[in-house]
Amino acid sequence: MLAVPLAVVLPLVGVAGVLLCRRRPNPRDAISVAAGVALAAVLVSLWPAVADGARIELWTWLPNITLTLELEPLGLLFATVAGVLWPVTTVYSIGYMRANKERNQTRFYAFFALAIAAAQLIAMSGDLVTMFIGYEMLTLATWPLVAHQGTAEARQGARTYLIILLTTSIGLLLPAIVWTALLAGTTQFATGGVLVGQAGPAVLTLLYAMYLFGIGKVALMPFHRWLPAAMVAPTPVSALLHAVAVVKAGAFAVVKVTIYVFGLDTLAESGGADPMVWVAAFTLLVAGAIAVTRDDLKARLAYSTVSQLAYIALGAALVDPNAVLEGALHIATHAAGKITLFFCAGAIYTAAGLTRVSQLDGLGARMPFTFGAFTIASLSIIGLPPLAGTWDKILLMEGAVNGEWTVMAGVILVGSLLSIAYLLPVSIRAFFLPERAVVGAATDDPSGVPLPRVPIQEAPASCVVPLCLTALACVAMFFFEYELIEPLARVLEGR
Amino acid sequence: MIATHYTYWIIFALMMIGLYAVMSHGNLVKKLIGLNIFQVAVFMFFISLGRVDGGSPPIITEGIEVYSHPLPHVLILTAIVVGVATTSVGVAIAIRIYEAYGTVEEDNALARDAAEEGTQ
Amino acid sequence: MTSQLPALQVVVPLVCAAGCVLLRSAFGAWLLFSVAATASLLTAVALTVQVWDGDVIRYEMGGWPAPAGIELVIDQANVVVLLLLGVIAVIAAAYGRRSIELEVPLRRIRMFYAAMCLLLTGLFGITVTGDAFNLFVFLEISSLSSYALIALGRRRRALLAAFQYLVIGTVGGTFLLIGVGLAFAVTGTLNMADLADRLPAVAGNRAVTGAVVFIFVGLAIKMAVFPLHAWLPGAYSEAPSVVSIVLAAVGTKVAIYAFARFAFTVFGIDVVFTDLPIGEAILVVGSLAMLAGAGVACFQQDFKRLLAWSSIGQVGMIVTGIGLATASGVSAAYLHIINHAVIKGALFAAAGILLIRLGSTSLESMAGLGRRMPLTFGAVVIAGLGLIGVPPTAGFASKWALASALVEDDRWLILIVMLASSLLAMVYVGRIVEVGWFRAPADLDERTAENVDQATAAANPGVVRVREQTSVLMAGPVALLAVASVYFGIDASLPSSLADGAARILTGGGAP
Amino acid sequence: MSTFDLAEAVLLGILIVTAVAITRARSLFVAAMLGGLFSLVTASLFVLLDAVDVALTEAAVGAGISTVLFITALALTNSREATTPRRRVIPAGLVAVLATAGLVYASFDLPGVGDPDSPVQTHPITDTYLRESQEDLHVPNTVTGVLASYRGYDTLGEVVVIFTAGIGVLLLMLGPRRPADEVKDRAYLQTEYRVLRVVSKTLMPFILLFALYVLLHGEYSPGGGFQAGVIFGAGFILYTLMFGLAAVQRVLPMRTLVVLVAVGVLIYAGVGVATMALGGGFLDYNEFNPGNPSGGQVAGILLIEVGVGVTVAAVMVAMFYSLVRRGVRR
Repeated sequence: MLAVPLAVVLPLVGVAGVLLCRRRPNPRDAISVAAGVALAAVLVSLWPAVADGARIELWTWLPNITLTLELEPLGLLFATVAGVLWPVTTVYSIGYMRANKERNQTRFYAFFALAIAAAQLIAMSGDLVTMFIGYEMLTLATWPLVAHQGTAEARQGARTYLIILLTTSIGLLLPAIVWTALLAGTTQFATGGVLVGQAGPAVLTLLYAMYLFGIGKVALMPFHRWLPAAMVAPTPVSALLHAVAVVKAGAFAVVKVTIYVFGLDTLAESGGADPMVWVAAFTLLVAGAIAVTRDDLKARLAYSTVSQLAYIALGAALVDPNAVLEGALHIATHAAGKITLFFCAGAIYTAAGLTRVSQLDGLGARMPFTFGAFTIASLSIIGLPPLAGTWDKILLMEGAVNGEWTVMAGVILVGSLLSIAYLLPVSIRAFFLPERAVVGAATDDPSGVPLPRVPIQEAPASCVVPLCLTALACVAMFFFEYELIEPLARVLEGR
Repeated sequence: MIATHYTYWIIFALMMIGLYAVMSHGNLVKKLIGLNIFQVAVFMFFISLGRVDGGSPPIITEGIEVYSHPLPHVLILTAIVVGVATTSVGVAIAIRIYEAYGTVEEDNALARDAAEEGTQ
Repeated sequence: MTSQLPALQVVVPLVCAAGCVLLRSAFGAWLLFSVAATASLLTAVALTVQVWDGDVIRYEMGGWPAPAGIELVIDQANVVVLLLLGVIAVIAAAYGRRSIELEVPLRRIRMFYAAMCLLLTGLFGITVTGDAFNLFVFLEISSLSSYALIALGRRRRALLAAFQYLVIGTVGGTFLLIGVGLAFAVTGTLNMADLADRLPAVAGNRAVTGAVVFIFVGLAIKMAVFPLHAWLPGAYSEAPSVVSIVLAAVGTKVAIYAFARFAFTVFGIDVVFTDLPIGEAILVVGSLAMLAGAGVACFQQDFKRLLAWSSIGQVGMIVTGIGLATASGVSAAYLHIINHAVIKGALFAAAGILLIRLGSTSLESMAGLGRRMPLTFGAVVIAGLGLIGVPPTAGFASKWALASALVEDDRWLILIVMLASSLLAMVYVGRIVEVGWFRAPADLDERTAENVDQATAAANPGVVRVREQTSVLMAGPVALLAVASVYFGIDASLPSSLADGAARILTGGGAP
Repeated sequence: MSTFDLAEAVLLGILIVTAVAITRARSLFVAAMLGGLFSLVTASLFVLLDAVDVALTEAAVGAGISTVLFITALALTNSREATTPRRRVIPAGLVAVLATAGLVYASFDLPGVGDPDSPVQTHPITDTYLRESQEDLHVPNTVTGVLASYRGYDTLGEVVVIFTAGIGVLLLMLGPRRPADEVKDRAYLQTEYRVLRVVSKTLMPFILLFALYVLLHGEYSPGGGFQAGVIFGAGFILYTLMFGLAAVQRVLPMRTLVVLVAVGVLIYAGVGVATMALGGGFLDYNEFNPGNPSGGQVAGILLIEVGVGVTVAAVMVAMFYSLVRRGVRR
């Protein structure tokens, strides 16, 4: 069972290695990749053991508060998603960072690895305090990445990012945890929840709201502003952190708390989660609508993320086994899809210096792989077979119907339509519209980014290969999804 | 009541005068003088606690039965020393302030620092 | 020998102070101060071991039994403070070796160390004594020495700060004296235990109320509790680095201990928290302090001044714990006394390094520090996170403790205030980090660097410019404290068990 | 109304008037001198209240040392006070009134002045100090007994306070002096007052002798180490005022003083350490003569009184030196 703490330690080793080789770029980046591959291997090796689980008590932090790590299906799912996508992203960032001649690359990779370590800590956490520690570590470790450029704009964005995330976590999540500790007398996670019979409906409702809003990383409105703000970060950061590690840490925390702190039955009986169903639905639709209106590609993806996260929150709040499974599954599928989209955005920027949807007309022919991948990922997120996004939509529908939330089924459908509306235009423009004349473009391009004189072609291989891989993953998951959630499903059966 | 307590009240009045002098005056030396008045008044209060009607100084002598309580006297001996110690350090600092600022008026000194801030 | 430890805790630094005056060399004085510091740390450790199981040591001065004589009392409630004092003293000794040379004129160094020894004597004396008047005497010793030490700051406003502190501090001390006098008038005793025995008999007496109020106001001034904090920012920010470290880390803490001692074991919970609304009053001022301190800190342009204001906020947090008057509240307060001492110690020590390396502690001068002095700046960041209270730092541990104490007592409003104050802390720490990491260094190429240095040197006479690396004796303490501030966050068992012991003694009505 | 009450009332009246006059006085010299008067009246009030030792000390310190300190300060700074800005008056008055109100409120439950049944008088330690002390110490002046033995630790603290003050003043005054051109004329230090000079010269030995008496006789009559030290110091200060710094420093150079300051403290602390070494508690004089405790007590008290005297005298003179030096033209 040493592998569990190892998952947290490996990225830290990566940090150390990166700092040691700060003078020599090549070994430095090699170390990042190596650490990533090792981590991925460790996590995959854990899957066979996940069924019988494991708890590792680290030490007593304060009287009657023990920090613990646990191996548990949901956590391992999230850990694997983050861990496997880390090396891929690293390869991508090597291409991206070098092609765009970014400064402070050592600081970048060091904090990147630190963020992964934090994500692993969250995933493996066996109690609320450990999870909170990882959660805050993640916020702080990603802050320098968001502010990476150091420009006034970047600093401003980073400030918004930090203030919203810390305000919610310190202001709502921490009190919620303290309160839970006093109600339940423990901070450990337990199947079936620890609050059973410890609190009345009113308290449960309030507490659940405190958790869902307090976990700002899940970006429920009105605490979603940080996500668009964080888009000032270099694209690899947006890709891993804002499609995978950070936002999914939030989603994961929500699902984890729902299952292992409240317990589905407790919530279902008390109806404590009902208000949050509406909040999630609201976020889902509004964010989708906003996304449609955004012309800046990354901003559009950001709002699409907000909307997609709401699916997970919705799944959790419906407290129906199927819906919850959807939440878990969506963590993986959406990660694969969204990271692909960000990779593509970055590749487009690297290759053509373009950032806006309206600039992409006809580029499909010039960058076939990139836009091919983009289209696959888009379809997967929309939820069309044979792509990963399909199942979780179906599960969520079932969950909604079982739980007499038929309305929500409608909401989900509308949400999918919206996703069509904000994702497909990109591919359509790229493939079916005529390419703009170089001359004309420079004038009618509001962002003032002059179109390059040289004919556009694909970004460097180290950018393109990763995005093709993740696009393939979108397809692959369609066939292997059951394996991903089967252990968790058993846990929910045995509750 | 009045016959037995008026001493306290006059002493408290002295304290008030001292405390007022300390806070109302901007002149550092005057502050120290006010501080002295304040403290000395407190000393009187302690001494008055030790007094016994018809008592005599607590130096044991044949034929005297009633003595005032020596403990307050002891405490105040110490307190007086503390007082003068504070005064001396205060005076020393005040002199240094005069050398550094050319004034012993708190407000002027503060104003000069503010001006300095402005120029920087 | 071990039976003599309580007295030695005070006597050793005292004798060393006299020694410093007799010695002829500055180095010798430093050596003597280090001896005093180390000895008192060892004594404190030994005493802690002795009272670990909750027993109480009483030491009769002059062999006269209390209340006729003066007794020293050692129990779990004050060994914590003794330990802190010892540790900080040793750190100050190591740190001072170099920084004093650079900040204090050579001819004053002997006397400087004598004054430092006296400061320790005073602080230890306050902590160990079991006699109300004796506490006043040692309070004045510590105050007098700190007035003089603060006045030695390199800028002229240090003098002004010292004088203001002297006036306010003396008024505070005299208030304490008045309070003791009132208590004496209605009980006829000065011994804390004896007072505790006799006060219930005269409960409800207006003189007792007066005593409580005057003693608490007097101590509150020394603690720099919010409306009475005026002296602190100047004093902390203008004093020489070592003095800032000691005062910020343990200066106010000792007064807080005295406050708790009077509140819980002399007057007792019934008088202070049940009959009188003192508890509520403390909670109100504590909350105000948390907001005001952190709030004002956000607008400071000088690093040390910012830290000073943040201290005002943190003191508010500590007294809030005491104001709850519950075991968990007091324990939380003690936990934060320890953690805040570690954190602020690290920060002020780092500030001292900056002062020497940059010639100033203004925030502008810290631009680009992340590149120029990554280690020092890293320490600042880590300790800063402690101030915000983000896990896994010590600050989080105490924040957690206080939060649960508040929830336990259904003090939701104050909980919100506390969290708000830590968000304000996030703002002022964030400013520092941003300046250090994301502002271009003021001097990217050496030539401009030199000019900048001349400028700063000219602006701050008395600060010797040093180009060489920071001395290990100065960097070491910073690193040590920074690491400790993380360690105590990850494994809080030691501080929390100390704090619980103290809380048990105080709220359990243990004998003073 | 007894003569006691009458006298007390009159003295308190004078005090109030003086205090008000001090706050009103714009000339700081006047304020300082009035301060001296204030202390003198206080001293007489203390005599009236049976606190002879305190009276002696208050006279020496308040009317003597403090006044000298203030006068020197004024000589080195400027002697007129600017008018108090209005904005300070309101808050100051408010705080002062509040504090006094609190005290008056408290005073209603205080035992009356001189009430023989007050808790203070009936507490067992009163008996300890007034009766038992005679068996334990054989020191008729119970004030000295309590001060030097029962609460000897407090008195150690007292010495340390003075020591600290000395250190502080030296630290502050050692530094770089002001540029000569700013220095005012210090004529008052060396002016030729023949009569005064002759008088003070003739007085000097008696002053020192008296100091010695006060020191050694403290166990039987008012006085003790501290008062002796002050008188001793006062003697030298008077001498300095008359004959100038240089003359005195030939007799008693600064360096010697600094050493003496520390020596006094070490004597006191040394006594404590010695009793520890002898196996007793800190400052447990009985250890000096286990056979005859009271004898040990007397010895111990005498020793520490010497320590107190040395430190106090040395600090007083050293302070005065460093202050005066500050001004002397060089």
